[in-house]
Amino acid sequence: MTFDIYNMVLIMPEIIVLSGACLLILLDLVLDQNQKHIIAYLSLFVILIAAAGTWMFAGNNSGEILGRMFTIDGYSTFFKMVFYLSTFLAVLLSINYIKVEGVERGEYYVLMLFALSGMMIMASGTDLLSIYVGLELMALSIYVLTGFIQYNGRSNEAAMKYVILGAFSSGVLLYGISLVYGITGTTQLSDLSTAVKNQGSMDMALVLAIIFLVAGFGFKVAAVPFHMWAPDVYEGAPTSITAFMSVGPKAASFAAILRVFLGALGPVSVSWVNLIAALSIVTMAVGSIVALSQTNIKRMLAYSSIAHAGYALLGLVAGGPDGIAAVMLYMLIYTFMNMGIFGTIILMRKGNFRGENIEDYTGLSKVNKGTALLMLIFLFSLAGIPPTAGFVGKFYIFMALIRSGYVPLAVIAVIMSAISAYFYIRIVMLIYMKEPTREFDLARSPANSLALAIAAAGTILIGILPAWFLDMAKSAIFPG
Amino acid sequence: MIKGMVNYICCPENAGKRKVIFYSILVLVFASDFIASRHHVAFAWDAIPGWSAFYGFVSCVSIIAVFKFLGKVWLLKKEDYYD
Amino acid sequence: MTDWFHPSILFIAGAFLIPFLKGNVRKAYLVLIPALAMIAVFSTAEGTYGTHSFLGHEIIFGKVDKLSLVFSYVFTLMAFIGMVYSLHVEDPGQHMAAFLYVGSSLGAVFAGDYFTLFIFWEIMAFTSAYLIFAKRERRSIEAGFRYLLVHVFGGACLLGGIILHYTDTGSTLFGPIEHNGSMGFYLIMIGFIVNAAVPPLHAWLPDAYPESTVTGTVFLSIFTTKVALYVLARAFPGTEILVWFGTMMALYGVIYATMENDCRRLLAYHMVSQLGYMIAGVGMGTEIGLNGAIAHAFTYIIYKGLLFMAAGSVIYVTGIRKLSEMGGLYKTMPLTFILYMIGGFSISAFPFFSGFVSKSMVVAAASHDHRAVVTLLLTIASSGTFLSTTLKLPYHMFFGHDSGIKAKEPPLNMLIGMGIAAFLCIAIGVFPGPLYSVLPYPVDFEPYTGDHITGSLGILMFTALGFFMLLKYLHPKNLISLDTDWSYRMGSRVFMRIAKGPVGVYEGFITEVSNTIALPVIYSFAGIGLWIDRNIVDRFVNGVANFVLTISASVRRIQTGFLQHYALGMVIGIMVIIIIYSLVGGG
Amino acid sequence: MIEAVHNSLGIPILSIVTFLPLAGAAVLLFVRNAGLVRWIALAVTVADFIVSIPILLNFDRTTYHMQFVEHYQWIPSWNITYFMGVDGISVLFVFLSALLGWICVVASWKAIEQRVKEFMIALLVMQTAMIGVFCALDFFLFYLFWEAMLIPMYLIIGVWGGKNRIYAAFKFFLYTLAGSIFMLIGIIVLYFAGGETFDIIALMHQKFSLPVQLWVFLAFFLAFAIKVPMFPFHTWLPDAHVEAPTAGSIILAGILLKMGTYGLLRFPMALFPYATSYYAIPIIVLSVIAIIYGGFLALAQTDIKKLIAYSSISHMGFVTLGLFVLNATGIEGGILQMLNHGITTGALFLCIGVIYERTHTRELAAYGGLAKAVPIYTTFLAIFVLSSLAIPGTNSFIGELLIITGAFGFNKVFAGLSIIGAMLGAVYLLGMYKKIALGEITNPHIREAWDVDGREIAAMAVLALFVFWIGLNSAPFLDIMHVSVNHLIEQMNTVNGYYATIN
Repeated sequence: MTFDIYNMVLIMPEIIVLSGACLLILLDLVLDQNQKHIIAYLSLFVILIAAAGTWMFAGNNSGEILGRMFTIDGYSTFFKMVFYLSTFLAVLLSINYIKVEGVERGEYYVLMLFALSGMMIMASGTDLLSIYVGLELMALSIYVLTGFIQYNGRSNEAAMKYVILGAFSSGVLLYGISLVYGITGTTQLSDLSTAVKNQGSMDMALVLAIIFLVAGFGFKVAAVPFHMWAPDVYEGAPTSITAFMSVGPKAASFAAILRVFLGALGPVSVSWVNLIAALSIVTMAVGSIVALSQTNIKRMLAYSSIAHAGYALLGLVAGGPDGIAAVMLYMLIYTFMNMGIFGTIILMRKGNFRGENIEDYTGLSKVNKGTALLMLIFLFSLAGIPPTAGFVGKFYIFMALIRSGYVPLAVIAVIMSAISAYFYIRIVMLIYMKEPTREFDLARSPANSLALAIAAAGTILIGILPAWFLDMAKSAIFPG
Repeated sequence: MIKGMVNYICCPENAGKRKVIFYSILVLVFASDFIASRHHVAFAWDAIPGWSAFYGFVSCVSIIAVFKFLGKVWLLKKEDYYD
Repeated sequence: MTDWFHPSILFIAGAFLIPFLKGNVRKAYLVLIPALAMIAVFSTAEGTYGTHSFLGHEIIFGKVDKLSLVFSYVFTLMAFIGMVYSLHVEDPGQHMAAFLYVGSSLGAVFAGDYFTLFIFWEIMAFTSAYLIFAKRERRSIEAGFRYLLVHVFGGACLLGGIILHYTDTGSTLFGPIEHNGSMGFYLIMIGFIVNAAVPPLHAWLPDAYPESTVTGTVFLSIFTTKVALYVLARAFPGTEILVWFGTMMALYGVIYATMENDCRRLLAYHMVSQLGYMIAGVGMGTEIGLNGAIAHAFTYIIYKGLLFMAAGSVIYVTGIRKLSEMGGLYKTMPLTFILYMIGGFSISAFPFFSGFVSKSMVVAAASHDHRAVVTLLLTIASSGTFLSTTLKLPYHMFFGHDSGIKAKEPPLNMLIGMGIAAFLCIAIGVFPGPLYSVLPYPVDFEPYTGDHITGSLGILMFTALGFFMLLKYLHPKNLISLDTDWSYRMGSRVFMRIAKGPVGVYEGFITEVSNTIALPVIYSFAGIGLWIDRNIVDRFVNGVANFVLTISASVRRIQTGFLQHYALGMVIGIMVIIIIYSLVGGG
Repeated sequence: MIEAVHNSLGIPILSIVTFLPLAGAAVLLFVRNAGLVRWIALAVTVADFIVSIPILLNFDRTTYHMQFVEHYQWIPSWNITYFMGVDGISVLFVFLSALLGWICVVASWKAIEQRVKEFMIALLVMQTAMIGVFCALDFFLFYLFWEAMLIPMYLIIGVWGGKNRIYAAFKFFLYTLAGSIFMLIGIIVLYFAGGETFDIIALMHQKFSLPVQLWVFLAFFLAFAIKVPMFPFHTWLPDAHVEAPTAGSIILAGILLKMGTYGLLRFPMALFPYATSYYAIPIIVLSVIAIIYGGFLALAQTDIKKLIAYSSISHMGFVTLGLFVLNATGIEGGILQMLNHGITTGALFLCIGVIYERTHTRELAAYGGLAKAVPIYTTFLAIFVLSSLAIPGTNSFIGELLIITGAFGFNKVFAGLSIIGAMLGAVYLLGMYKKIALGEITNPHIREAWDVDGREIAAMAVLALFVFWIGLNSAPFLDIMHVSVNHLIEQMNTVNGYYATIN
């Protein structure tokens, strides 16, 4: 393995994020309590720089570098953009929120940056090990962030569960990786694909390995039956972190999943596609159906995000260029609308009022027309009603599915989306059709408004003019 | 003038005269039917002199009988029947 | 429409000017329009005019031949008289309705195809209904509503028949329908005879006409039924069944008439009876039969109008409609009396009155084809006519026991209207020539032969004899007579009662089903439908929804919140997957 | 791939007429004063109506081709284009929507007191979506408008509706959504079956394999049948109608229901002629059931709005009957009847709304003697009732006549049954009119009710004008659709001929 300075340039964005994070820790020591927000703005700055860097290298494909463990290609670039976006929005949402929660400490943002870098590594990793490293880096920082409100029992409990289950799932994943290595003698993805090609498809050990990989990644994207952590963790974690982890890590995991399964294990897709299909069905079903009976909006959104993971998995089932592009676009869109809805939830959190019960939104539109309208947009987008981005995302997934001939799956999917529409528009109903029962006092802040504005703009824009984003995704798929 | 005429004809005093006139007309009609020329006879009875008089009387009586009967047993009701 | 002018346009377009005219201008206008229309029709030559293509079918507004001309003459004539008679009315609505009614009747008479006919047919139904509503009393509104429903029913039958006829023959031209026993034939006939008031579909007539306004009744008595007769004469000449319908009507009418106490109801039943003659004539279908029917229609319209006008003016002056409460009016209303009697003599076909020259024609037609029974029955009917219209009614109205009502002669315009009509009655009676000349077929019938005169005089005078002999049995009683309208009147009543509530539906349905028709049945059907909606369709859909919700609630309980359960869940998940794979062999 | 389509006016008039209301809604976002909001909304809708008139005037009746076409790239990689255009069938409904648009504003002038701004915005957005549906010639675009309608309508019913409004709103939303998602799948299947295009015109020239035809037809049919609504998918309609505010009811009855039948005509029938004739009989049976069933149910109602709602089910049954007898007379009758029902029933709901503002009740029992209290109003009511029961001289007569004639051409039994439905119509509509207008005034509210004001008269008069115009001289309206309908039919015949050969 030859050390090449050019590669260092290529991975500059990762380096920027990591070093930026480290510098900010040090800076945190010299700042006093009421200046912590400076770190927030600096981390935003770091993100922008990294994004600019990534943008610079967009389009040129590095091939596999750093011992063929790492690559800079359109695919990773696209996903990194999604990560930057989600982290950026999450930071914006956090600035005021953690003040309200009274946990305004520097390392909060630093940990987010670490998580970001972990995701970036996942998206770029071309070796199961590098992917695993990235995944752990991301996961560990999010464990901490989940329990960040140390005086709050729910937060700590959530963190606890997350850590233990996460560790468990990482173990499963690692076990799968080792099985793969045992069978094929490599963990490098392209070698792996050639290896399994020669391997021929149906070798029970390989299947076992695949099952463990599915379980490991399935946990990260909260696919049924590995989803059970999600509701508790989503509910317990600080809302800004819930928002963050519902999009960033999920997108990162999908980035890895697509590379691993469609890239490396593509040749033996027969051995896993049915499994994924089955998983996606139960995921959609459980997500959509259980969400119906939730009273806490964060829990409900947890299930909703489970359901959305189900739709995204369908893209994996569909496979092919369209399948990949569909998942990529879906992740981008999901980032916008989910960030948006969590942004509005964060607005409710003020003083010692949590505003996490769905009932708390009753009659919001009477008092805050603007916020109500935003929620309306995000909710209908989540329900997949045009002309919002959510519809475009689903539409593309269905197209990919039907192109590869999975019409029955598509039918099941639309039925589920119809079911899920119910609990989204139920919130709309509460907001618009009921009389307010209490005073609304929203924790508005410029940062938060900016985040909401970005999210809303994205949701509407992609809904009406998806062409540009679509072409981005299509042009960015890896040769799978 | 019409008024006067009508009153003259109709006033009770002249009831007697009216009767006389009426009956004489009856006789006249009955008689004339004997001399009237039958220029075509469709049915047998057309030839019978005075048939029309007889038939007219009979039908009048029968109509009255029929409606009296029906009215009694069935058709005639108090006028608040419908409401 | 180059060389002719459709009289309907005058009336229909003219109607919309009425509300904007006041006082004498309006009065002048009201008589001017019919006068113009008269000129229009009298100056119309035979032929086919106003042909348009519509929805791919040819529609003809002006099919002008002798048959339609006769009716147009008498219609415009009576429109004029009727307008004169109702000049004093101040309600523009009534005048408008009357104009539209007349206009649509003329339109129907000139219609050359079924669609045009149908359209005018329906307009007639609604405008005439307005004349009944115009009385603005509960009774008249109820009656008018029944009237409307019956005619809408008839119209629906007609439309169905027309469409069937069209699909059978591919033609919408209005002409004789050959009797091929098709559905269309019967539907059209039903549609027609509803308007021709053939029992048992006649009840709307004596039910509704007496409830109209004094002047409204005059118009009503003229058009609807005669248009029906016209279309029958055009479409069903020589249809045997009509002969028997007609004869039955003639008797049915007189019997009810003799029974009646309400003077206008009495006259209304006479319409049924007189229509019987005409329909019988149409049914015979011989040239003389049709001539007779049409001639009778012609004279009839005039003298029946006269009778209604006279009776109407009595009601107008006294406000009383029951014979049992009248009497002795000859002192105060001698003119009205005279005029009425002229009408009465005409209707009972006294020689030298118009009825004589037409009715005897129908009877003669019957005897010509040696229909003994028909002849005899029709003769009875004519005796009954004389009995009730000319003897009973005037006797109790103008003589009888003096009720001491303070009455006076009606307004001048009424008298003039009646005067014209009376004049025509006598004129036609004395000089039948002009009338005969406009009939569709050449007339070789001489009414004034010795035996005709003595025959009819015999019938009439000895009827009179019978009347005076039995006078004491003929005192009008304050009663009403049941008729077939009973069925739907009770029907609607039952419907109202049932509408009270679901319980009412059930036992009301059980108790009254025997003596009610459509409505309650429909209503209960509707209830069933509603039940199906709510309890099957909705319950199914909502049921699915609730099912999903319950699943949701139960699955939710899996989320215990215990870490170890979650871990267990994951392990089990992996296990299950592995097992399944090992079973299906990884495929 | 698109046949010679032309735009006789230089300007993109369809886009203008479609998006003008949306622009108006955007303006309203920044207006505070409720009164001003009303006037702006009225101005915008009237302007939209005026813009829609030249479309009708410059429409070329001699061709079945799409007109006033606008065709731009939109989402190239999916081969989706912004493709707008109207033919003889859709142009009528663009016009109808534009007409009813401002009438809705009038209808809600006083009826909506609170949240006027949001209401008008929802109304305007709604109108954009509705007109868009009729203009869209690209399936993606069509579906976009089609689904986008759900949002404002859901709000209109749910926010400004009656006391049971939330249930009604949900019912409406979920029923309609449930239908259209299957259509979405159908659309995508077509996309691949028809050579990767959403271009409706192009797809109409494709010959689809039988399974595709039969299945996708069902998917589309479900979506449209729920919208129409056909028996037994109709139960959302009475609830929605009764709970919706007047304007909502007018939109529902006037336009939304038409979208169902319009969709049936434009997509399943034009795309899958074989499947159409394959399913014709069952659909006709459903239609006849709907005609009679709706009639019966209407009889049972004591709530005026419910009564009209059920009558709509019956009347829409006529429309579907006319469409699926598959002959020119029936189809033209069906289309005309769609237009008529839009005008007449819209007008009836307007009437109900107007009187409801005065009396605050919709119970038939509470009415009586309106003719004495509010003569002008009663006259209009009479006109629309008569039109609704298809009295000759009114618009519905022509429509129903054509339909029944067409039906007789198809099958006497069904036609005969449908006549029963027509007679039922007479019974319940006249009954309603009698109870409301005639008789004695019983309800004090009615005695002090004021007669219609200028705005309301304007709205009613315009509708009455169309009632008689179409009723007395329907030729122009029929001419507009004539060529297109014939084209549709010969298209179906050719394709069916093709299948006859391959089977």
